[in-house]
Amino acid sequence: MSTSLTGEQGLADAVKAAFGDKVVGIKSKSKRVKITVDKDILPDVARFIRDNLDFDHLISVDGTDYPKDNTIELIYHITSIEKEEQRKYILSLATKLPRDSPVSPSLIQVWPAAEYHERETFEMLGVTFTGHPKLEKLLLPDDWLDIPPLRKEFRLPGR
Amino acid sequence: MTSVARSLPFPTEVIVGDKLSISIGPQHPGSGHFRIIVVLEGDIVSEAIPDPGYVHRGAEKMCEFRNFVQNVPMLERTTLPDANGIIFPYILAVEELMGIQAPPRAQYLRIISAELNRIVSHLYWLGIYGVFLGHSTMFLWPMGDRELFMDLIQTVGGTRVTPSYIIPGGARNDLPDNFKDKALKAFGYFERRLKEYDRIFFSNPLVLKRSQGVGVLKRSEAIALGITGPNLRGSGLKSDTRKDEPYSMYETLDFDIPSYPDGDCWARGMVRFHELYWSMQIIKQAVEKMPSGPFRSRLPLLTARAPAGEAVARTEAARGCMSYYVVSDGTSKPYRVRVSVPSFRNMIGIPYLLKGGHLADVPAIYWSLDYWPVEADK
Amino acid sequence: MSLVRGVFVAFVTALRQLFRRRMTLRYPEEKLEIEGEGFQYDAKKAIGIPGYKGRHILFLDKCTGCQLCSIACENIADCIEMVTVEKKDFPAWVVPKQLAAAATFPQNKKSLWPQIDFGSCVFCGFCVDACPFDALYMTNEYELTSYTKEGLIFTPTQLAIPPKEVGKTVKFQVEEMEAYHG
Amino acid sequence: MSEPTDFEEFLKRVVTIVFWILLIVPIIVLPLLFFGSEILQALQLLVNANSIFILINKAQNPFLAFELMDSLGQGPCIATATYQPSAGCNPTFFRIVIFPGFTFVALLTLWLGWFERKLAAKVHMRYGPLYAGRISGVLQPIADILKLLGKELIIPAKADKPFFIAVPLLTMGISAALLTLIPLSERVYVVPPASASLGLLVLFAVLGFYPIIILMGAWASSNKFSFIGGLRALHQLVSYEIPWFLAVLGVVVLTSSLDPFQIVRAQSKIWFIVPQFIAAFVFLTATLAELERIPFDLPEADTEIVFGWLTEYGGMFWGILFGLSPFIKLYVFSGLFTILFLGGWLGPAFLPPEIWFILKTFVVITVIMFSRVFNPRIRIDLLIRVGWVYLILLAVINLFIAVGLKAFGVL
Repeated sequence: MSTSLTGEQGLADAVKAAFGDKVVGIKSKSKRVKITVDKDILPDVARFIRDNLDFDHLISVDGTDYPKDNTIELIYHITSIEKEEQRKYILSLATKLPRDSPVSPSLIQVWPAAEYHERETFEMLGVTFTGHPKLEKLLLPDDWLDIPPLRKEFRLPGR
Repeated sequence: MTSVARSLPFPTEVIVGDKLSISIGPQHPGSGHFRIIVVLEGDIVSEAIPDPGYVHRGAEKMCEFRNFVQNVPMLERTTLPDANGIIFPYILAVEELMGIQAPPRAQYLRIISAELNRIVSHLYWLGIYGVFLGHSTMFLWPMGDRELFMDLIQTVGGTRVTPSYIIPGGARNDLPDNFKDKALKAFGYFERRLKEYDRIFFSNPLVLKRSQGVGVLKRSEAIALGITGPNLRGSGLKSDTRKDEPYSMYETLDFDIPSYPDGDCWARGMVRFHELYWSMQIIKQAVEKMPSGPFRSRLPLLTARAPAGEAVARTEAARGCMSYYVVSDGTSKPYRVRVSVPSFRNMIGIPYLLKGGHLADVPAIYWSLDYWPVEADK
Repeated sequence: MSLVRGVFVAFVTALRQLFRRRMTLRYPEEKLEIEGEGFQYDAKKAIGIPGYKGRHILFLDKCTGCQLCSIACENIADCIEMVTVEKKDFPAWVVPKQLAAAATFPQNKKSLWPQIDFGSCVFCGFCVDACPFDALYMTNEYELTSYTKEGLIFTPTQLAIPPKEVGKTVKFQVEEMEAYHG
Repeated sequence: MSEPTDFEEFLKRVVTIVFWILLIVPIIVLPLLFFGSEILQALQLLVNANSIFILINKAQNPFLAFELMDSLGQGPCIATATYQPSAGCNPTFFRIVIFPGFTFVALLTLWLGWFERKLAAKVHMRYGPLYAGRISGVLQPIADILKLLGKELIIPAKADKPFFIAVPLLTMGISAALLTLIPLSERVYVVPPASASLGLLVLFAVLGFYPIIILMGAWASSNKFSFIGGLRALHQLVSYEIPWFLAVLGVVVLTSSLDPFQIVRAQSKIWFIVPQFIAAFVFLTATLAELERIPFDLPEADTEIVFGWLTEYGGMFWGILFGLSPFIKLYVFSGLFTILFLGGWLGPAFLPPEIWFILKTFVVITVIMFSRVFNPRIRIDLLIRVGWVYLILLAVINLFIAVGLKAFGVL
């Protein structure tokens, strides 16, 4: 599929056209597109974004803990390098995971750059990535036995 | 505690078969607060495992307990040589959340401070790169000439390393009157010095022998691994956030993005070497083009609230594309701040590039990526 | 041959440096001259005045004890604490002349003053920005070392003292091919 | 001198005075103690008018002045009593221990270290040693030695202790042994001309021990970085030593002698650096490698392998291994370069030959020292390539030139 995209809306429409109702939500503002999908089709959408829309450069993987909704939102921020006119966009690929057992397929096959980002998300938010070759502690001390520190119930002492 | 024992990546045997594993760091002259476990087969590195986290402070968590403005002095401490560059995208993201825009003069002031920090950071890099290759003069010359730019940063921001100069809504203070004379004098001197740097280091045939063809990062690999900044440009890609997605007032300035196709240590060094020159040109133009007028919006610093929402902003810091993802829930404190630092993104290149190289190339490759452990650990 | 030539060029470049002045600032013997009066903030115009961010100076005739500096510092360094000092406890020579006759400070009824712990201050200057009465400025003084941690806590009296004179100062000179302190 | 203002100033002055005393004692007081009786005798002789002229004649010539000091040994003098008291006039002990032997070179090298630091500092836009001794840190070497002597000698728990301790001593011994083979002039020497016919050969033979000792120390340290450094030292040896010998061989062919005295005498017409400039280049490059100086300081590459084979050595061990011994070697090889290529002690007669020799050696030392300020460290594979391909090639070409010059009788 050759893409002749015009602006943020074009990107959103392309994803919408390919995956239809499985895309939970699309938000777009100037130079930013956020696509929320179900976690089952996350690798498929990622492949589609990389191969058809040329978003090949992973910026970061991060998660936000929402205890109220009992979800953890996992977001991949991707930009494009090969396509010069697309470099100004940052595409956010998000998925909602249940807070009790956050498991998500690893996207390391799609973007190899995700390796350390996913490891960091694993230790900081407790999200398990299936298919990651080495899901171990990265930044935290080896003897860290507390809950993942970026969960909202982890309080800093004295705050 | 079996999990602890398992997670220790260092093998208990010193010599496994023909292999010898040595630990470069965290207490090693050729590493920062960082460890690389290097498995050697003769003089060739057969495996390299990075082990970050020695200076992890949890900046992302700490952000959740401070106001939007109070985060500025804390976040800029992740990268002391590049304090203004590292805080820049955070300011942009917060401004986007708050729906305010800095006055044009403030945007030029930000460019000036960020580019000064880029020069300082690159000079620091150059000094350490020189001494990692055993070139003692290239350690002390950049460290000495860095003083010029530290002096300029102090003139602008009040302190030498962490000025907390740019804040949501503008810049803290205007340029002093003597800044322009001082800067032009320093730039004139430093442009002449750059030629000497070239003669003694970048064109020195022994340095070329050490750095050319060492740690080659191909164009396609650089994209796939998510490498950013001068390292990406050293692999033949002309990609720079200042050009790709012009922020502040970069679109009004005329500058070039240096890029080298080789992808080796030398190319990455040359990119930074040319950026020193271009940063000075940017500051010269910014000082000329800067309009008069306000440089700070009347934002109540301590009680400023941001409406609920989220924003992603990125800029080109000295080490590469620096981006922040800020989520606000409508209070005066951010709900979540994700700091995506270039060093953390470039870290994946360390094990990749070290593999197959010589032991002597470990510091050269490691530092040619300009990996700053404190920045990566956050 | 290019190898020999390149090494020779590097050699000559290093040789030239032998005839230039040194960069080093010989710190305890000579001190760098800092321009300006220190970082200040004009509360009426809401703009900062560029200057060096050194030790703070407290103007006793302006401070109202409103605690805004302390609040500004709260999550940054937590180094400003409000303490009560009666006027009679201040030595006479730090009290401004126009207030010398009065029994109390008229603008500061509760006699609340900031006390700054320079052991944890990060010199960001947000307290100066926060002060609506221009009572807290920063000065050029940076030599604050002490043998004890308590010695780094500056009481309102100490903060009210103007910065002490430094000894011999030198300027940072930049010339065509050399930069030096002198 | 004004009154000290405070205690620190007082301490500073005390320390400075102690430094000056420590400087003056070995130069003036110790000779007085050792040669006290002789000096008294000399003073008595001075009273005798007849012998004054003899003494003045002798004292005009520095070497004869030393001879004088030594030949006076008739009384209960320590210097002569320990060595052939009955013979009385034997300068050998003096030559080995004082001049031109160990003490002279040790003091010289101490201040060579100071000179190198000042030289590098000037290029680096900084000051270098500045405070000890008031005159641009001239007493810094003494301060360093005092500091190193005061340090604990740490021997790693897993080290092979006898070998670990033996290495600094052996290194020192080898450096001192090399020293004996460098004559300062026809009349100032340790090994006399009569027994120096194989001088160069002995020098290289002694030198061959050095990498073995390094490896011994590296292995005894039981440290991985030390071990890698030791292996690098061995690799370095095989890459520089052969071109080095070949470079010397050119001179040997031209003079048909291994005797340093003969080699210098043969340069009375022209210094060998002119016909043998390739050999001089190869020799200088290989010398840099032997001295483990940048760009060839691979065995000690600090950013790669901490401090190489010296990692575990501290205190005065380090002082010997890194401070004293390499600088003595630096003097030895610079002196050798002077003898082989720069005409040794030959020079215009307005200065004594010993001074000429020291001046030339000092120039060579400065050149060697200066290489560290504009060069990076090269890699081991590059070093081996340089040694085995380029330097050997150059040395062989040079050898042909030497043979040609000899065959056609040019020199």
